[in-house]
Amino acid sequence: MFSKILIANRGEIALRIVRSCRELGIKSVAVYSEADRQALHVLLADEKVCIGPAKASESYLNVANILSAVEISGADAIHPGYGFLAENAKFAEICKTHGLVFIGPPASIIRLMGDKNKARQTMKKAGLPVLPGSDTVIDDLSVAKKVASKIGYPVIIKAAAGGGGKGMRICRSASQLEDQFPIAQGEAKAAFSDSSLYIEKFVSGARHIEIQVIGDRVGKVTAFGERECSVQRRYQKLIEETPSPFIDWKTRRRMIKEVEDAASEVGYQSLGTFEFLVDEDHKFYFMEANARVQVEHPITEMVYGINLIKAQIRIAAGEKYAPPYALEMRGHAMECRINAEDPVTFAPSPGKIDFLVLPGGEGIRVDSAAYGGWVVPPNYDSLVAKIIAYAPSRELTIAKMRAALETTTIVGIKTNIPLHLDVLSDPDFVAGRYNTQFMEDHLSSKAAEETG
Amino acid sequence: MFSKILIANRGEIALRIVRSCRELGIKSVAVYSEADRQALHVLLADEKVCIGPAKASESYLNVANILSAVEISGADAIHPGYGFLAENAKFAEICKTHGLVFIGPPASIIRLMGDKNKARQTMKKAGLPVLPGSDTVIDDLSVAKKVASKIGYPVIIKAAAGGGGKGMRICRSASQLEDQFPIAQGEAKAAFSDSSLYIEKFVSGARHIEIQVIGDRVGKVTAFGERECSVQRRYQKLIEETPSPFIDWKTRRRMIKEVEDAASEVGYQSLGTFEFLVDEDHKFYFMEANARVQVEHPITEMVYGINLIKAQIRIAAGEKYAPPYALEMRGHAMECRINAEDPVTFAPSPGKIDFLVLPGGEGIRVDSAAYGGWVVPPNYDSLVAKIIAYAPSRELTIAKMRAALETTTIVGIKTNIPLHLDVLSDPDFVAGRYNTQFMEDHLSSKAAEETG
Amino acid sequence: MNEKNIKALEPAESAMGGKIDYDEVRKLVGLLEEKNLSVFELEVEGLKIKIARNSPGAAPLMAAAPAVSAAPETPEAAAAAEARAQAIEAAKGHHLITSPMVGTFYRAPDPTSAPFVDIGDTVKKGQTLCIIEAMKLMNEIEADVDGTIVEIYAENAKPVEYGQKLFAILPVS
Amino acid sequence: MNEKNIKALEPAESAMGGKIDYDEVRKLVGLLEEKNLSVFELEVEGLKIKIARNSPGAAPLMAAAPAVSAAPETPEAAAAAEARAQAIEAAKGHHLITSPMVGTFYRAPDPTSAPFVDIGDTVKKGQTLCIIEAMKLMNEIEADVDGTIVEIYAENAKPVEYGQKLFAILPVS
Repeated sequence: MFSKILIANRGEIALRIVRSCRELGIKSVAVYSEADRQALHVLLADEKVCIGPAKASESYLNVANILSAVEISGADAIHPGYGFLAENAKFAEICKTHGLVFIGPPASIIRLMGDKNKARQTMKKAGLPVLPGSDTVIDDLSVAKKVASKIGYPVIIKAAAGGGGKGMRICRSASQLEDQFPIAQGEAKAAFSDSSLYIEKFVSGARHIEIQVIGDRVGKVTAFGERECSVQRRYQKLIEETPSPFIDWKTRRRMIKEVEDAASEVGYQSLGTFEFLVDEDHKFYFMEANARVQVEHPITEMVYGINLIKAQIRIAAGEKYAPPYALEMRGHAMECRINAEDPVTFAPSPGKIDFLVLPGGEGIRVDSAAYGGWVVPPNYDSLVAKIIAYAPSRELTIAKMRAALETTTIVGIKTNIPLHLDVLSDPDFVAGRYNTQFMEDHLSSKAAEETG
Repeated sequence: MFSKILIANRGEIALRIVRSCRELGIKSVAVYSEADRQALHVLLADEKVCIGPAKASESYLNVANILSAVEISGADAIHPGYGFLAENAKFAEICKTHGLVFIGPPASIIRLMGDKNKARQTMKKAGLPVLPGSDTVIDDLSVAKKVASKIGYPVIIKAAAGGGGKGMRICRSASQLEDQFPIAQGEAKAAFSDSSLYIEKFVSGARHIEIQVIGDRVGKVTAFGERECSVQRRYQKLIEETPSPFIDWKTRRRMIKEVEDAASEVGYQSLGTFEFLVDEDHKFYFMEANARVQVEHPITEMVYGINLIKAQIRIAAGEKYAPPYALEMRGHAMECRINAEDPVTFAPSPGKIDFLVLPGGEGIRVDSAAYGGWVVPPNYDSLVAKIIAYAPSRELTIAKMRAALETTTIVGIKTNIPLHLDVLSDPDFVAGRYNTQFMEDHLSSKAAEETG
Repeated sequence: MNEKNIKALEPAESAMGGKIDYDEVRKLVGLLEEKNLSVFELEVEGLKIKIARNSPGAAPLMAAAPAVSAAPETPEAAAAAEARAQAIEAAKGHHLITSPMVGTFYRAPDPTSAPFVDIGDTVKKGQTLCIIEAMKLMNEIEADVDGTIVEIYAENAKPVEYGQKLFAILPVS
Repeated sequence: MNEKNIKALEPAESAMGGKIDYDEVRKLVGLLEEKNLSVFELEVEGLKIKIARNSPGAAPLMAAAPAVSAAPETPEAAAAAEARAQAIEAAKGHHLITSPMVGTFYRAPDPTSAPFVDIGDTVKKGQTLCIIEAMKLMNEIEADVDGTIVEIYAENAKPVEYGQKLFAILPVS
């Protein structure tokens, strides 16, 4: 086992890793930017090293300073969390050449999953269903049009290197494709320095459902019951739950089995998430795989009674994955992402938290690095807390989440709690009738109500 | 179902009930003393009524004001929590005559369990093993001596109306009994206005183990796997865990079965806890039953994935008890009671909490009405937070609890967190080798270390 | 009971002398509302102010969630006024009569009679000011100083808590 | 790295002018230790002081738990002194040279040579003050003002963080 892990991240996920290290008896080293001097992951880690100014490119993405921090602290492994360097294959390689364990998939897997089109082709070969689409990346509009007409409209164009919705465009006709293709290329270029796109059949009314996997070094891959992530606004997940109100046990069993087979096939190691579109007939199509721990991993932990980060660390140290008991889902879990933002305009709302009362008690889990008196810096993402509710049924979980959010008091910054409460009371959400279009519809009907 | 519940309590248990009411869609009414104006249960309840000055006898025990508060708020049920009026049979009766539902056992059950000697005799008849002892209460030393010599020394004398260790004395010989009997009578008289005592065989090296029950109005009693409560100091529980490291599944099954039978026999309703002494041969002896929810109920909730307070409210409203899934223990749960007290001298440490960071994340539950800026009043018990850790095994649970306590920051008051951390590192505790003598031994060996 | 009343805290902590600017208090209360604060502390020129409010969470937006239907019974403005009034009383040295029990407040012995007292009335120590009904019993509340009634806080036939302000009396000096 | 160092926070927040009483700072730091504070804020006469400390939980007692063995490498006294020194520098207007990277600090070009500079030395803008080794590269750190070295904070051959104070220079005025 490792003796000291450097955590190349910040916020709740860094704190999450600090806690897991403590439980495993491993020393933790926090790295932080000047803007995070008072961050909880820094205050609670065993050691800490300032690695640069607020700007992420000069601190959390500053590979030279991070590796120097490893050197001066004597850490023998790096946990990258999510975001920042988590899916940087080059960084994973550098770690290896420096004799450090990168706690994540091997660089080859990160590189494969980072190329969305290649990942899709590979997974198709490994047996996962994928949506009809281009088999190679497309750089040329005329090729795009040919492919699209063969697939049949509507289609969706996506950045090959992409993520987070950047470079994604839905086209319902050839003329829309003509308009959108160059825009998407420009966005992809700007966001990922790579204008390559690929084209897929667009499925309307689909759900965004993902399967968590964990693979160990002896080649065993374990997949878990689905997370339902369709409540998204502009491809940013807002509420996740497990099990999905939409997935029956047959579909679940099939998804788990097929993902385990495909992930084994490519030699998947460490934590990862296979994202699917599931259409109204319960047909599922592989979209992409994220080669890192996911923000919403806690809901899987709740229903299975496990700890994925600790398992990830153990596996990285060479242990086999041995679940503590038969892996069975019990109850229902839901996560609300509490962001420091205006609940109506979505404008970020950084600043000092003057007063804070987080929820607690039976069935409530809070993953947060916030504390009363802490200043939410304007430099990073706006996630201030993940509130996770767990109860025997979906209905009870929604009631519990509502009670938890109503009794959460965050003074000094605006948060999206009112938006969450609003969604949790939406009759369609309560009935489990939603897909990836839900938030857009919900927000526009609410806007109409208010102006009408 | 009730429309509005008045909570005749304070602190974490009042907040616990507020949360449960919210989840059930029931309005909650907080009552509070002037010392609790800023208490979280008051701030988070739907309504609130000040019922008197700080002194509990004039507020939380002020039946007239509490009933007036029911009247002006229009509540249709009262939840008494634990302590205060929870085991006051007379109060339960008054509620009934006022047409109010008292959320707890019927007055007759409270009265039966309140008389420790009668409870023991009744449970013996109902089939539970009890320690050899006096069959009736004893008011006279000569009778006491006769009974004691028949039972055989050592014996323990207890207040018939007792609880909390008051009036309890261990006597290893007739001469000790002669000395201790009048002292115990005096204590019992002072604490409970009743000097009646009874005598039992004293078992050394025994464990304090209890069984949670829930009985509904159709007469069905369900019992749960044991809580291990042997880590006590002066009969005050400090750390509780489930399952007990000492109890095998055979003993567990037998205890559950026998408690279910005995509790059904007496028509037990609502939540209750049957306390046992378990000797080194796994023989268990009924000691007493607590006719209320217990401080340590959360650990049972964690391993079973249930919510006892919500179940208690539903049952009080006439519902059958229907567990959400097959009742099976999964994993291991442990609770540390965090008190506002000096960890060495045990002197209470009320005052303002200047800064507070409670633990969180995977497997951690916090039941607390504390917040940063809150002033812990000197008028009531010193419990400021219950920290509950849950993990697949006892070993992992201890590691998790340690990590949680190490990262808990409470500034402004002293707490017993250092004492907890100390116990959690004691090799005997870690090995599960402990009984009700543990804390005494632990503290005296620690004191010896420090002076030695 | 569900009033969103804003209150200055424990007298010891809101030690307001002649220095206090009531416009400042009003601004604070406004801030409380705007920011949806529960508890608020401020220290100005050695003067510590702490204000608390009975609404955790974002009230206007929470109203959108049906489960949180508890609509304010009294407008926020009234609450602000109460905080101001309380500060003024404390500053002016008015003598406050508070409720010694939980019950229902009556200003007159029966619905057809005139109130025991009204604002501006001179009262003597021992004179009945109101009745509080609790447990079906009518409890007469008496003045404990000689003086003039300058404010009546409670409303006729409405519930009162223990310690709730009923009357302010300007004592005869 | 595991020093329990007590630091005045962001410069913007510890805007200490000539008014500050260093005995007061010392008292504050003492309070931090005594009360086991992590973060502490105080406002006196318009002056806001915020102090943070790297030890959540009760350090001396936590040492009893083997899992929390992280014993302080530098005594609390040194930490208190550092906080004081930092406040003094800010007040005196000394120019601070901080580390532009994470690495190992060397005062001399090699173990056998004399240090680049020592306290009291006059330095010119552009003059090498030290070397920071990072990623096996030796990076020379230069003075960016003319002046006199009045303090050397970092220890030879010890690690330094980004932004850590290395030298204080009294600029030529």
